[in-house]
Amino acid sequence: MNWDTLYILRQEILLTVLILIQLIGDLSEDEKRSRIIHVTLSSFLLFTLVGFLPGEPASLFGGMYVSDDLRTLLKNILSISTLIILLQSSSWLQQPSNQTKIGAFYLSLFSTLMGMYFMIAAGNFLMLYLGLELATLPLTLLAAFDKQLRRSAEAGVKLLMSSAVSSAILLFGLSLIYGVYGTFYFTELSVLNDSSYLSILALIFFISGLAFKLSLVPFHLWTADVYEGAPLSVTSYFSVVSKGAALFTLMLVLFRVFALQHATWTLALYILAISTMTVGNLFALRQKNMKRFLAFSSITQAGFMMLGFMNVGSLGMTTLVYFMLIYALSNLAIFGVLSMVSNATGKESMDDFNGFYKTNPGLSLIMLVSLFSLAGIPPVAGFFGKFFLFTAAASSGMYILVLIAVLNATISLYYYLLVVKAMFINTNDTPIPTLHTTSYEKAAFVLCLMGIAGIGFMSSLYDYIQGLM
Amino acid sequence: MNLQAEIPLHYMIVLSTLLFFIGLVGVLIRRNLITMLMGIELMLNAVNINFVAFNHYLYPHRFEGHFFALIVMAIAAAEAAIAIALIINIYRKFSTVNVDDVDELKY
Amino acid sequence: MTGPKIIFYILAFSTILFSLLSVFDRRILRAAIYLLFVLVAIAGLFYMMNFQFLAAVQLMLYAGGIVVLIIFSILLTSQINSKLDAPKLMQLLAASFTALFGIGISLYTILPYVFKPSAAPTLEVNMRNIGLQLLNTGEQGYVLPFEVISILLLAALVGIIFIAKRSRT
Amino acid sequence: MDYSFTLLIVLLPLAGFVLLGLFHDRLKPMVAGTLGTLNLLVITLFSYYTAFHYFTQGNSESGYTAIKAFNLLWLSFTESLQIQLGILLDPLSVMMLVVITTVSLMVHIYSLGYMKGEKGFQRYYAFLSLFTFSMLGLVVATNIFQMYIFWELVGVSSYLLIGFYYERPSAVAASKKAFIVTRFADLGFLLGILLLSFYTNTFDFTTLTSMDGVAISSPPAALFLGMSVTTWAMLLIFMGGAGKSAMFPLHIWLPDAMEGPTPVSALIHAATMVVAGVYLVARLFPVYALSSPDSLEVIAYVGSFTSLFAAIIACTQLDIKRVLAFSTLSQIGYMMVALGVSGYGGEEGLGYMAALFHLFTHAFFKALLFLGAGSVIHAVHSNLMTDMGGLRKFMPITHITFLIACLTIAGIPPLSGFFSKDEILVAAYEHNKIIFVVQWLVAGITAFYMFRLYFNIFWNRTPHFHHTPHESPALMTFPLIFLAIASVLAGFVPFHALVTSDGKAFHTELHWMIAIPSVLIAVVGIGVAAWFYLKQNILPEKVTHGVKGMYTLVYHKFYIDELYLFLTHKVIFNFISRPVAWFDRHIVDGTMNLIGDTTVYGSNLIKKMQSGHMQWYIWFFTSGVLLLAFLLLYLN
Repeated sequence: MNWDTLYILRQEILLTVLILIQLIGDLSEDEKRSRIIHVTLSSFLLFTLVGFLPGEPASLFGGMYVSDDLRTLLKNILSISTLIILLQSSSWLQQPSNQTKIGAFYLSLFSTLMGMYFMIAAGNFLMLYLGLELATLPLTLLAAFDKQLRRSAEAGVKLLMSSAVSSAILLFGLSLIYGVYGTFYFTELSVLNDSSYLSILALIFFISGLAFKLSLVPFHLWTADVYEGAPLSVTSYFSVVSKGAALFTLMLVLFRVFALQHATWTLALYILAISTMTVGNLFALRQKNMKRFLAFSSITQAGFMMLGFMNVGSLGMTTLVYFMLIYALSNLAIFGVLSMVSNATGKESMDDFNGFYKTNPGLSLIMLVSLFSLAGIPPVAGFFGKFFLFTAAASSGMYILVLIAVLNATISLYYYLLVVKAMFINTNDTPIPTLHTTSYEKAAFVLCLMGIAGIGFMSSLYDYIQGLM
Repeated sequence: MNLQAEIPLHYMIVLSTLLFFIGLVGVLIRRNLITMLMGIELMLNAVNINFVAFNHYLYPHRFEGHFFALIVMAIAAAEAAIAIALIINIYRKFSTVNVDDVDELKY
Repeated sequence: MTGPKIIFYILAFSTILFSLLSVFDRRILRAAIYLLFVLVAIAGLFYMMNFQFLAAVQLMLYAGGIVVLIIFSILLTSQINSKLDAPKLMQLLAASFTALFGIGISLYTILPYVFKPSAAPTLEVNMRNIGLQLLNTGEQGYVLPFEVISILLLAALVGIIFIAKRSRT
Repeated sequence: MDYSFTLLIVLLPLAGFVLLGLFHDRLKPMVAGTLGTLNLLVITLFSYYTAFHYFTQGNSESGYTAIKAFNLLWLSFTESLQIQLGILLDPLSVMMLVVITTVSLMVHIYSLGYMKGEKGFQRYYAFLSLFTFSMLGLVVATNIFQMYIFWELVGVSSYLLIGFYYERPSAVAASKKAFIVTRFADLGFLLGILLLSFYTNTFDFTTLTSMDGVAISSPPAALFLGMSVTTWAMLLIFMGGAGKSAMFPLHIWLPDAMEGPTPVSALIHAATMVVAGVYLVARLFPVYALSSPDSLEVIAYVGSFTSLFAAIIACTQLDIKRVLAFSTLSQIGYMMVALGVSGYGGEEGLGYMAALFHLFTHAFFKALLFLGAGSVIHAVHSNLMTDMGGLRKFMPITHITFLIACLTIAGIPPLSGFFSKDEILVAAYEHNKIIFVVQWLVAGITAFYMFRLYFNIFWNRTPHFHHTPHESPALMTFPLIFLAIASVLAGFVPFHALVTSDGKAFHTELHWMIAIPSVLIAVVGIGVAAWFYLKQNILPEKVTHGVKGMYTLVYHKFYIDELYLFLTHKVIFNFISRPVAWFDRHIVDGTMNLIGDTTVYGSNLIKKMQSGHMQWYIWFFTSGVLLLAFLLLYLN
């Protein structure tokens, strides 16, 4: 243990410090509680910046913990997203009824983030599993955080029970992997190849656990219910950070550890991609509640992500990371608007957004751009993300899959336009009043919009990500 | 004692597989949230048998399976505690722990 | 029939029997007690496989902790003698179909597989070796998971208190 | 010479959009409009300058060469598969630059008068700039990917423009329909791009269409459902083109898109966006002609059918903008036919040249027609023919320019439409007699419906106007006059020396054997229209009165004529045009709706899956895992 080790672990250590600050902050008197928000936000900003410091590739704790530029980038994507969510949730936490929640909220949130860090940094399935649980268990508590609401309690218990079963299946898969290969270390596993049926079974069980977190069909059924029941900030955390961590982990494990077994997992993900895109779309079409709508939209998007796995090379990984970044920013912008509306009026239905443009032109334009990005319309970034995913799948000759994906992208366009229509065209006798945007929220929107507008054209970013593979 | 000679590894695996899916049945058919939790515990224990058995029979040169089982136990404890908290929370809101009645979020 | 064999059969038999009882018994408190028996039997299996430490943890953590927790929560939420609803037929059929399918596919895949035991020298299972590895930072060291677990427990603790605490309103 | 200044042609409209978009509420409407128009004037001058230099200096023995005026490597997937952003100058794109900037400039000027006092005037000009930017970016694209980006951008900006009157539900529905239908077509385009580029390993147009490129010299032999991969790719790409160019059955959005402001229709639905499909096919023409002649055949038939179909429907429409919309469909069909019947290189490429020639002339006279129609609508505040009549006395300039446009589209020499249509008919005659006959008939129908429109607006009875119509302001008549002059003169541009399939000039002449019949049928069409509609008469009504009038008719000296009328009007009108229009409304549109309904039905079917019962969720999840494992293990 020396200074180098501490430097490599800087993000995890700082996160632990942030958690401890919350423990201390929670002791303070009730009137001063909301100050913690400002302290936390500024220290989290610092923490995010620290992640961008250059670092050397390293492997600590005998290979349990791995750090390299790619993993640091992935963590940074997660922390930027979390930063945006924290900025957006500040006004929600400042409401008098939520004052008591602040400490526990931040503490749980940071521990899940820490769990996701370990999922990404894991060099061993033990760490990966531990990270997964650390990322999931406090999240179930967060889902149940609106204590006065029945639906929140329901969301928490639904998430916990189903994720417990999914992680049990994942564990069963891991135990079989252990039986076949005799090790949990990624470095040792990556050179072993076993094409027996048992290893395929084990791999499927393992993938299903992460597919559950990614909410791929048919492992998605919890998604909409939990998204609807959980507080909005937590929902946006689910749909962006939690999903991102699962995607990155799946990506790292499949591309780096099970690269030799790629025939198995591309086929499995091929099937999942088709079912996910289609079912997600069909459900999204009929949703009237914005949170459920976004839940199914994010399921569909996860289906699109699977296209990146079809190219077993740097192209596939690059497009996945690139797409996830764009998806995160677009989704966060929408959730930002949604949480502002929900905080001010408690409205969450699509019909409530009728006439939104009349009263809140700025916010509706933000929504418009973000929805276009999710729908994949040029020149906003979402288009490039999708196009690269299609390219990745097409480069492996999977044209049928691309065809289905493109068809689904067109269907998804339809329901994204429904929201646009509600905001810009439909009239409303009781429209949502003009909302005040706090400076934290403004900062969050600026971050999102810069990304949505710019990332598509930043070929240097693409090249940078490609260079990391 | 030398178990390998007496009881083949496959016995252990059959045992754990049966236990795993019995646990799953418990999760799927019992409508009380607490009994569902018990089913989950059974599943986790089945996995632990696997870990320990593989460690003992196949790879006794390292303790990987053993430590994994240890961690799984710790996590199972945390999971159970959280589950109980959430179940009590449900009980307060819904006055029942019957999972069929907890279905306000749907479609 | 040798001693270990007999013990194994007893343990395996009681594991399966009590787990079935725990799943199908409609008196919830009994189900919890059957679960306890299963856990004890599994601790016995661990002991047989030389992992005494693990067996002890299993007894303490599961039998001593989790089952007690479960029993408490049963007492909090249900009448002691109340019987659970019988499972719906559809549910029972669907669940048993899935379970049988799962058992079939798993065993059909696992049993033909020829496991390849490691040839490396066996590491003796004793407290010294376990302790050394648990707090080691190098190869085969488990100090990092050990520390991460503590954060998990801390977060769970705080969250649970928050959720379970009655709101003041 | 150095063409890097052409970058400004693309960037200036973007700058205009950003500026007007950012400051739209701080600028006075007229200031914003004038700024936008001046900006476009500069762009137009730049493109004229480019065209002048390119066509005068670039000429050599081996024909015009393509110049990459600017090229920026943007992303590289692999060594050869790279995405670039650049400006490609070749006869095709330079010609398009001239067309787009000219029409756009005219629309800008015209809108200063037409849109005066409209709410959101500044926003309108911002969108116009955005549209011009995307269209220019599309035509100068150096590679198919860049083209696709701008292609979609064109879609977005036209969506914004069609839906400009966003308070009108019909406008919004129309813009949504346009957007979704073209997006649906674009999905084919995207797939086609992916297929083509992964087989040829390039996105670049110059590499794709070069004679020793993979696409042409060694097209992939792989077959899928009986067609080669190239044919699939080219057909899929054509699907994108067919969507934008509103070819049957993807044409359903265009008539509805007339809900947008009339100058927008002139810009988008006459001159620029709708010909993007023609441009796309022309851009990839060597690949079509040399390695996938089958798909070219498809294009010819689709084009021919669309032109006939749309022309017939145009005869039944009462809304004057809809007449023009269907006429546009029909004329684009002509262009597609010309491309479809063309070969590659030298005189073989007559069709290619003719298609672009017609694109060129059509842009002017169709923009003129739309703007003229706008002027009329401006005067009488209605879109319907029945509210018009006798307007020649009130609006002399509009009347004369509109007449010129009608004569041009009817193909009366020596107006430009005659020359371009003649070339198309020659090309069709040499290639496929059936298509030739169809196109020849369409020429007659075109003359008929155009003059039906003309007579109904400017002659016929004079209805009672709420307030006397008056000529439009000079800001609106100037573009009309300019475009009328362009329509007259455009036919004398020596296209066969400038824009040809292989860049080399070839010799062409007037084919009297084809020109004379085509002029004759046009004259017949005009004659019939004049007979019906020049004066207010009861001929059409008489026919429809049927048996009751038969007795009088027998003694009437127009008996033969009445019979003829009965045949043409009653039979053609009721038994062909009406059913075709009905088919269009109900079957084609209905199919699209059916697709939508099926999706909704499917979504209702699987609703039960999300029952809210957690145990079912877990059951689905576990069964899903096991099923997946089973599939992969034992069914694979």
